[in-house]
Amino acid sequence: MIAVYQAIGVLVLGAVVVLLLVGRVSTRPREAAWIGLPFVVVAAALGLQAPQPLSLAVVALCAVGGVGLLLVPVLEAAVPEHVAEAAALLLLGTAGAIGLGGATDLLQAVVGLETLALSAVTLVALGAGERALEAAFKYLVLGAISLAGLLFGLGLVILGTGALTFPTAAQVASNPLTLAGVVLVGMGIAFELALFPFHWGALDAYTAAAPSLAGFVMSASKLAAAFALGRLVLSAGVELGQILVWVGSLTIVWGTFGALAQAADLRRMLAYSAITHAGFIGLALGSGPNGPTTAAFYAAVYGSMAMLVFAALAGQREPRLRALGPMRAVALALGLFSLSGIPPTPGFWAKLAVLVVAWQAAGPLATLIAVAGGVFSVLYYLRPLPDLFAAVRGDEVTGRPVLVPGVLVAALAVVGLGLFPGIAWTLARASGS
Amino acid sequence: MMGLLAWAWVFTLPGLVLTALGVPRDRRYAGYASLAGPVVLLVVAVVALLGGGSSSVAFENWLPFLPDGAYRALADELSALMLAILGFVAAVVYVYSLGYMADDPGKRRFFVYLDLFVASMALLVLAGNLAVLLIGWTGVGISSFLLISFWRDRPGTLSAGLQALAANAVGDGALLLAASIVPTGCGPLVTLSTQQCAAGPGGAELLALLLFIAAAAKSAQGPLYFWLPNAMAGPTPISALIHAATMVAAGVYVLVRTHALLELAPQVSLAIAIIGTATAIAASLASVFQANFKKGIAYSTIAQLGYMFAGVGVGAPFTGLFHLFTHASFKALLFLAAGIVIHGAGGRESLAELRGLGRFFAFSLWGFLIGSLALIGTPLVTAGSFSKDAIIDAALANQPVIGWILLLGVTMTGLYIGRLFGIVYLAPAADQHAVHHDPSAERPMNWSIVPLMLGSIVLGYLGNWLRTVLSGPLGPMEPLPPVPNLTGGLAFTLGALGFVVAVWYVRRPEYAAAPGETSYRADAWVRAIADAGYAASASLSRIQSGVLTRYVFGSVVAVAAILLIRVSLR
Amino acid sequence: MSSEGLVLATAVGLFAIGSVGALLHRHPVAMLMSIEVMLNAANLLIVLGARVRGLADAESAALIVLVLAAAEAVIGLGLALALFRRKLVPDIDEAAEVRG
Amino acid sequence: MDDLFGPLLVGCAVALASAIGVVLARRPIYAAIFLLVHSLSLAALFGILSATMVAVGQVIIYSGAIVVLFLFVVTLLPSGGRELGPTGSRVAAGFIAGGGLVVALAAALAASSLPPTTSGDLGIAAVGRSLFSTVLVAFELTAPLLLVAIIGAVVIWRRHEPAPRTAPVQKVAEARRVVMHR
Repeated sequence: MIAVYQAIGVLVLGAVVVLLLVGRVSTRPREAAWIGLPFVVVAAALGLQAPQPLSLAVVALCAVGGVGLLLVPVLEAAVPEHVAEAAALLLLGTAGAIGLGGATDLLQAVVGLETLALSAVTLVALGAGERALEAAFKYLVLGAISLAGLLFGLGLVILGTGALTFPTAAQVASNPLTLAGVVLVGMGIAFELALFPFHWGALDAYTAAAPSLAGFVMSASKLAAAFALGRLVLSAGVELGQILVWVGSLTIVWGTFGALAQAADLRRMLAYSAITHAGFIGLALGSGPNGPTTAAFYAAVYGSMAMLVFAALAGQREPRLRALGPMRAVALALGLFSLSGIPPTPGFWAKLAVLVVAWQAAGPLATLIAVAGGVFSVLYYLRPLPDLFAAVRGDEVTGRPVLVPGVLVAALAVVGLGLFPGIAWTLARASGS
Repeated sequence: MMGLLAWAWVFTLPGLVLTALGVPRDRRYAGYASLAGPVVLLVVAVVALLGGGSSSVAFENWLPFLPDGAYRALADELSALMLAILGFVAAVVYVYSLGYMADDPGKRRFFVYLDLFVASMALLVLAGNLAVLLIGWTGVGISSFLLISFWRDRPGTLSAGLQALAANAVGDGALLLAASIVPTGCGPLVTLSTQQCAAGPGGAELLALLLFIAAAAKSAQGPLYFWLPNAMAGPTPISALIHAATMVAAGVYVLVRTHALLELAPQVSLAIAIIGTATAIAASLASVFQANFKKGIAYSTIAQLGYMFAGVGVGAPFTGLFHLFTHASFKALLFLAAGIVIHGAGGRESLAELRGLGRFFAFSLWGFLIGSLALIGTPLVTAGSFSKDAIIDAALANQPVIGWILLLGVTMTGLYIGRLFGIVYLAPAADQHAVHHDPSAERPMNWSIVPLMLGSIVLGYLGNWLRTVLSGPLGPMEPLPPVPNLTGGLAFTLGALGFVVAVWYVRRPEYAAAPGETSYRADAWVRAIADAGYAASASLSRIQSGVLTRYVFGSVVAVAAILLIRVSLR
Repeated sequence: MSSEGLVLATAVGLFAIGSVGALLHRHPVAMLMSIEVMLNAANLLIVLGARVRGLADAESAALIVLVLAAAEAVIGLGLALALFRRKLVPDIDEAAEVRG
Repeated sequence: MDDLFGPLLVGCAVALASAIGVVLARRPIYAAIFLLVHSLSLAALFGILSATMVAVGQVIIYSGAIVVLFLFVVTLLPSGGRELGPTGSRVAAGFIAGGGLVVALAAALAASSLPPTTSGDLGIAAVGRSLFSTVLVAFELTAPLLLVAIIGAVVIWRRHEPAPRTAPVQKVAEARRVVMHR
């Protein structure tokens, strides 16, 4: 466990260093935000020392944060020189996410969640225009309400069990207080995951955030929440699982229909798709003892593909497909393929893994909903593809060279997870036991 | 050679990469780098087929979360035959496309998509388990979508592509479900029918049903046929390769591959036979009412696939496969011959505009004639007669009602193909100034269809040899009927009758005055569903109103509701 | 009614009152105050738990929750100011540009 | 613990009444004052429940910092923060949501019986020991949280500052970067 705390410490240290160095020397090019990178690498390396349950969480979150850092220099912010703050917030958000995902008791989870949520809100607020502010405000208010619910649940759990730890199935079964508390805590974390009746603010925030930051906001919270909820479900048993199955299925339906309506707006479509993927994670979490493993795997895969898509879109306030060079067009296509679950991309393997556990534990109806949501997602994800490929010309500008490392790392992650999904699965698997 | 063949899906990838990178640089020669792929595929497949045997590749535990998560490729006589068909038609289509797409600015992209398609199709054919099958299965769907929507500026191409995607998605979903519900260790296609696997949830029936749904979506059978006619919005070589010869036949291939499972599920088999027959008749009828040349042929494809399904459904998978084999040749021939006229007429496709223009293209005329004769099953001199008679014979023996319907259906075949042939090739020309000859583009097109002509004539004689070769993967089969025989003769007579009547009817001068037939639209019900779905999604997205108070209300009420449901119903 | 029951009921009541306030108020700052009431309700419950269970850890948790509420308030007020400071009579429902 | 019922009843009544005041106040400034009362009443409740440390924290952090911050912001807003009245649909929504919550929580808690009170050391020393042993991780995690809050407040506020002072230097740097990348 100590390695996880060390990783958090290193990330916080990195944030301070970034603030001190980059903020001080404003004449430096914006790539100075990359000062934070070594800290992320060290944190990830430390994460590998962590016990199996958490190593995947730490490594995946560090990867998401690292790619996020790589994209910071093209920040499309309202105030352009906020690069240092954005970088520091990315690092702190990653630290909070690790705190949430690696929490050993409910109090740690709450504090980690709040750190993550507040940095996400601020990152959203950095986006351009009143839209970003508005979305950030909505995200914050709804987050605060769900935090209140979560804390209320924490109070009930303390009353019911007399401890701050994740309650066990026996404790939940013996006392309605604890059950109500666990349900409230679960819904509070489900807000971070952006599951259906709690997705409202997240959806708008995902839409309005600056493209170079949106990927981090979308995937870090999902990753951390998936791990934390997984731990809660594993500990508290089926009571929460059944809720998650139905909430997850509803989320898939909602996200799919919502995304279908977004023919003209790629960013909004991607936001809705984040909701759909949250639904898959929720469904997986509710699917029996193997569910949390699958959910962790799914979340890690989702992180890689969301980062890839936004690495390709970064640097543009409005996504214009024709302005992407060949490299970013191919990267975007790969990300969209993976999001829509085209084999052999990792998105497909993750979906398949969810279907397997859902069929075993969640029943045919939920599985059918997941299948339908999965296969019909091609209708909205692949819609831009003919235009995208037709827009590729070899002689066009490749876009901004500063983006190359970010796109490359994210693409490597997606390709690697697609070819060798077993590695991430093995890392996630131990978290199930 | 089988060992090499097990990696056949790699063959077109070098071409894909080179073409995508812009090699060769001269635009006139774009696509030349891709040419070698299908030829190598053809040669290797034929040599492997002659050599026989089988070879498999397996990487265990590649996808540890699946019941069978290995990478399994299986090259045996059956896959070799399919790959030979793929290589043959693909090689022809590649050469043909050099002419057909000569002036298109997206030529390079076209060949990249083609390479992607051939690679996915090869992987589909080589798949040894459901996981790998899914990769190829989805891959061909995606390449099909990209190629249908290739001319994205033309109206309707994107929606046609999305329709194909939607239909494919239904099939993908069925296959996905099959891959996730089989009991552990039951992914390999050849083991699906074993005791252990058939004992899984739902048993053999459920698995067979899922495979049938997947196959029906890919092969445009039953209610899922709506996408194929609209898929003609893509370039004609694509219609020949993907939407006539290979991809749409993948459904038949999968059913043949898993025929042992079908034998355990007689009700599903019967459903396959009935749906195949119904589709054959309905699609033949629809073809007679098409105002678009290519759509007329597309309905013919659906009908012929229906014959193949019927063959598989009545318990004679080999006849279905044999018809797939000959059909690939003569249907590709029909499309490519039609493409020559369409190209020469500046991309016009409606029958009214093409009326009588076919006579200015000798290769096209002869090609279409040979293809038509093969389609109605002229005994001895065309390949179609051998395979179609085999299906009808097997159906008459096992399910006589279905057999008679299929036999009478040949009349419809004669009618629709005679109508197309009569209008385009035999009627007096409507506007001969619409024709532009471009020798440099026509040469590759003309000569590339010659092998298909030969194939449409002689391939039928390979039937008994194939039966011996395939006895390994398919098990013992009933002998093919002798040619010529009574049912075959009867079928041909009916078909020829339809052909002659149709040609006579459309050549009358009165017919020329009334060319404005209304096209029968296959996709009306799909459009209705899609409209309803989009309307629902639009109103649903309005609930996301952007008003914070409503969001708060929704969240708080949701918390209360979930608490109430969970805690008080306990 | 026992003392514990009284405090528990009060916490439930405060939580509900806070949520009603979040729905009734149109001024962003007033809305945030209502949410503070909800957070206080949760904190009261945690302190009750500490008392009933004799758990010092829960009391520490209540202290930490104060920090959470402070951080939340700081960011929330900052956003409210940035978003609404030019509006004479702020109304959160007017900010509904991101939707659909 | 039942000897505390009387003081608790008073505290709870004040807390509930002031919370209702926060909800119903027609101007944010009044709401802030009600919140101050509410916060102090909670501090009293905490004190009665023998959570001395939290009570002190409530007074210092909550009443002293947070509520004052609210007051400060209210005065920063134009016209001292007038507020539009709630519409009928808002009132209805409030009743449905609040009523639903009460019903749901009551249904959840009605069946349960509170555990018997266990006596434990809740003194300041015990809390201090707990903060630096069992809940140390959570306690330390509040450091990045506060850092986020600080950065967030600064960034969000500066977002609307007109032209940043460093603009010319920045432009030069930008121009140089563009040239370098060409």
